[in-house]
Amino acid sequence: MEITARDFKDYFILIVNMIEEQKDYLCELDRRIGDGDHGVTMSIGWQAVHERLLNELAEEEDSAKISLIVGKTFLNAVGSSVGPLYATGFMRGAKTIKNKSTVHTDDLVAYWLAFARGIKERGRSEVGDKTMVDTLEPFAKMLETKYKESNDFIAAYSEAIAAAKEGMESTKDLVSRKGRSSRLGERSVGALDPGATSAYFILATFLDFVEAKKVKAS
Amino acid sequence: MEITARDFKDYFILIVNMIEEQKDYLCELDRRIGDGDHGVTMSIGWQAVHERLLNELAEEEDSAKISLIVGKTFLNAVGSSVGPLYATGFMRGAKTIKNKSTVHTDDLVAYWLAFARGIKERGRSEVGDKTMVDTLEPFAKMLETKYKESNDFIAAYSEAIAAAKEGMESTKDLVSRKGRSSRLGERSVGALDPGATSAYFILATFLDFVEAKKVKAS
Amino acid sequence: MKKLINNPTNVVEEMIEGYMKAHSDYIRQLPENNRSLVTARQTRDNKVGILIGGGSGHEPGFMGYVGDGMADGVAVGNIFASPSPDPILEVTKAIDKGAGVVYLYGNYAGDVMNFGMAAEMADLEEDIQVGSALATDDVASAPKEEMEKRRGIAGEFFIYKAAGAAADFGYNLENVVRVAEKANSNTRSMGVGLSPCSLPQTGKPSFELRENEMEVGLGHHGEPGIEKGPLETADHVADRLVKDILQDIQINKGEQVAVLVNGLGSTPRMELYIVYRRVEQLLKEQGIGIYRSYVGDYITSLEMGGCSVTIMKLDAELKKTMDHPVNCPMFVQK
Amino acid sequence: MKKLINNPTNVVEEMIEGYMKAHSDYIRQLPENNRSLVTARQTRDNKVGILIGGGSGHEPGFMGYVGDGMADGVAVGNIFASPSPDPILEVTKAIDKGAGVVYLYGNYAGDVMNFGMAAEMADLEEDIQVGSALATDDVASAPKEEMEKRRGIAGEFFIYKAAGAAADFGYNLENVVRVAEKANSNTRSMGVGLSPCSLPQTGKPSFELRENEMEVGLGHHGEPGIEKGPLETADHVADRLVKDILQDIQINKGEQVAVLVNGLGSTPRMELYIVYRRVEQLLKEQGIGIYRSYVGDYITSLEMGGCSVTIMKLDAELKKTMDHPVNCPMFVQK
Ligand SMILES: Nc1ncnc2c1ncn2[C@@H]1O[C@H](COP(=O)(O)OP(=O)(O)O)[C@@H](O)[C@H]1O
Ligand SMILES: Nc1ncnc2c1ncn2[C@@H]1O[C@H](COP(=O)(O)OP(=O)(O)O)[C@@H](O)[C@H]1O
Ligand SMILES: [Mg+2]
Ligand SMILES: [Mg+2]
Ligand SMILES: [Mg+2]
Ligand SMILES: [Mg+2]
Repeated sequence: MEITARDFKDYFILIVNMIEEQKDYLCELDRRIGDGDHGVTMSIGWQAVHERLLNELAEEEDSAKISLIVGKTFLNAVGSSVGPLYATGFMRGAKTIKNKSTVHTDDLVAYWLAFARGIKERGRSEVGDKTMVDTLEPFAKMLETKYKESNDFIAAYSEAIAAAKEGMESTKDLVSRKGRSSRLGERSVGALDPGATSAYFILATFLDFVEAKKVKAS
Repeated sequence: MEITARDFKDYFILIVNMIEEQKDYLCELDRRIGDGDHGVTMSIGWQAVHERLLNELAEEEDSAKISLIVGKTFLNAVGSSVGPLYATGFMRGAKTIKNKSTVHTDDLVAYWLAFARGIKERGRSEVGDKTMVDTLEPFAKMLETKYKESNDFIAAYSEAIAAAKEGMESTKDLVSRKGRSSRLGERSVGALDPGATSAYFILATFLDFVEAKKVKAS
Repeated sequence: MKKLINNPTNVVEEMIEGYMKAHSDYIRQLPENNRSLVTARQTRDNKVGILIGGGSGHEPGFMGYVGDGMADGVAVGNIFASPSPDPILEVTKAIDKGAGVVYLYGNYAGDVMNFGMAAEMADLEEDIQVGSALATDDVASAPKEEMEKRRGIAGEFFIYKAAGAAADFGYNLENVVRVAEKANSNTRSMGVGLSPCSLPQTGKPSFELRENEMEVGLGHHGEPGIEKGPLETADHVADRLVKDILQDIQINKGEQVAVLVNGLGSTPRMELYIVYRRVEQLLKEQGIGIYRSYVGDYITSLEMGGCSVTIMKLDAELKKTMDHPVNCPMFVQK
Repeated sequence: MKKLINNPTNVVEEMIEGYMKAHSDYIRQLPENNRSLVTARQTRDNKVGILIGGGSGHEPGFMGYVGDGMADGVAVGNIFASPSPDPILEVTKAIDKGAGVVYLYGNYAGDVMNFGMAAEMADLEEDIQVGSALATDDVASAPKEEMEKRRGIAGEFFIYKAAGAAADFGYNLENVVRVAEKANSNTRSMGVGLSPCSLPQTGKPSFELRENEMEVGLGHHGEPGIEKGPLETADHVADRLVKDILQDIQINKGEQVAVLVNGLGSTPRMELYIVYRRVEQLLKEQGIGIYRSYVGDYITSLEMGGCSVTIMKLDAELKKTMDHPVNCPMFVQK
């Protein structure tokens, strides 16, 4: 399987649409343990990305550059907590596919590992802190292990998504130790972390994308 | 019939209680065409009067002085529109019974005429302006005429109260030309004037008082 | 509506108490009447005294404007009710320096009667010369032909500022009154309400509006306005207010104005600046210059939602008064 | 909730536009980034630059505090969201006079990351020395043992004031940071919420409270507080806030403090002064002197109802910074 620059752009547009659909849900989650804006923030960021995709990036063939600009655009549009986090993810991912227009599965795995680890570094968070890292870290670990075992990207990524989902769901029972919700202490228990949820959606959208692409191809 | 200083004080205390009962209703009327405070203002004023009646005025035997202090106290406690209006009424009334402790019916008629006319002067209002003058002016006219005819205070006062009531009710169909509600123009039609209503209550309470006194006496 | 108060009957007294404690370097309470507050600062000999006042619930109006360059004293009424003559008279006596005192207040029946009585008493009993100027800036409150019936709303701020400066310049009573009257006759305001306030004693909303409604032209005490309509955008609201104002007063291309976008209480600054943005565009389109702008809560109605726009046409003298520095507890201008 | 806006997605841009037009003599927008605003006034050569910033919706925080004696520039974020590094970096470049720039902001994950990234970029790419001081004044946001986790609320105002004055005094970067940190470590705040605000884009209330409830210790963005309880009197609320503050910081008899009673948006000044009245009583009882008081809307949360109390313990140096005059569009002190 290979992912072209066009594919990257199509995937990012899927995210744009997905975020519009999940916007209210993400705000609702954030209202419970934060300031209620997570869906709005994601929407502002991805709308800005959308605008770039349709204009300057319309003819861009360099996948790394696309990912880099997506990260930067998102960051500039939103700031917030998730600006630096997701931006770092996409920018670190871009590094692993530097100057490439078409990306093969080895690089794709490297991309997603860099994405997840970049965010973890930026947020200085660990699994169990009730953040998006609870989604990203198990995802990355599973992807790395399973891909090493099978060399089958879609299979490995599917299992990684299952791990991501579990990680996201685990945040419900956690006490927050990072970000705005950390001030709630015990009272943060019982609510899903909004960032863990949006991270899951972003990762899962990629699986949807590659599966749809496979169906089309076959 | 004669009205003693004690009677004056008892009457004023009846007003205090009556206003507490009518407070919400008077506010409600004022919300429709004014700023919603007429009941509150009357209550503040009469509570202040109450305090005076129970203390400094407890032993006071000079009816004129009582009426004067009631007016001044009311004015100082409320300001507002009705402060100068009712205060002028009670102060002008006081003038007609200067240095008297017991007041006979001739003086009592003079008292109420001065009350009504003082307010009219202070407010520079005419019948038809949709103010308390619509209650007071017909009341005063009727009281004067009927008392001249019959020399029977209670009978004359009763008819005057009927005229006051009619006057109060007439405000419903009037366009306001004075006070806060005058800015509403046509939209003030359909609502009773709060001041016309409180004026009616004050006058009617005196009838209740003298009738009860008569019953007790006989 | 929720209020952070103790006993509703004591709100005015407790507010004054807090205010005196917070700003004892600016203001003091007269022993004669606890509703009489006067400046604690040194003012020039022979200065005409500026006395303001009105009901409470409009803070910063009116006590917030006692200080250098504005008022010398304030008489404080109950919520939305004129002060009685006594505190007005006490302030008059305290701030008169022999040059007389000018009363500045809004054109409301209650204020007219109470300030009028106080002025008479000052003249007769105290031999103090009193001048008066009433604010009648609200274009929504009466047609142009009956201008003298109009009520005063946020434009009062400009009148205080102009008259306060004039008194500071050393103008005599007649001239302070002249400047105040000029400020008033050059000033127009109009407001829009989005949500009511409630009196502490009744807790009831001052008017009713549905979730998608606004009230155009309402008064500063929740008095009904000229029309209820669907809630519009900030731009449309500004268009409407500025249109009605400019229809009422002739301001020629090239003339300059002072602008006040005033919040009624609970409307965030963000929204006021969004309204100001449009007001500026509209004036620019007309070739009218903005000499000075004020955006914020200047004269409020408790926690009412909405705003008013005030425009004052300036000549050289009024410009000078607008430039004059002010130092009051709730308003400072360098 | 009703808002006087145009398109919810443009509120921040339109607010900035209005703000720039109203105060062009104070502030200008950088051509490089429309979220980068810097003072339009002459500042002293070699002065350490003061950069503030954070999410929008807290007006007068933060853009209202750019001017003489406070900040030299501000980076403006979306509503309740940290600005991104780019506008911070542009402001940094614009206000650096060779003496470095101090970033002052509240301790929020987003701000920490964005300001942190900007500081790195300023150092690496622009060779500008950057110092930072974070506000952590909210005692309700973490226990004393984890002070460094606390969020910044209204106390930020005191930190801006102290650091702004220090920079004006000619202090070098290290000393400006020292003063800012001292101001922060001497400052404690705690708030109470009576009614929520709503984001323009969602229109949904930031939290739910019943008609007779209040929320103690809530954050400046509607983050849940430490407890919900029945609405209490102003005196009880003040008692609670002052008690928690004085339990957290040792202030001895005879020491002096600055006090800020800050409205969250829709709470009338009347209520703030009623709260102040009690705060003053409580401090007096403890023998603590009030050196300066601020009562009003200093850092808000859109139209949220409620208030916070902030107390800063003063030494001679901090007193000097509190006395320093300020001239900003939304705050002037002579
Ligand atoms: N230090 C951190 N590390 C990882 N994720 C974090 C960190 N801080 C915050 N987050 C994530 O950000 C999410 C909140 O995002 P958002 O609501 O957009 O920002 P804000 O809290 O600034 O309003 C949280 O749910 C959490 O997953
Ligand atoms: N000029 C006037 N002459 C007579 N009555 C007046 C005048 N102005 C106002 N009023 C009376 O005052 C009443 C309103 O009283 P109130 O609500 O207590 O004062 P305010 O209007 O100052 O809030 C009106 O209903 C009217 O009857
Ligand atoms: Mg959030
Ligand atoms: Mg009324
Ligand atoms: Mg009233
Ligand atoms: Mg946020």
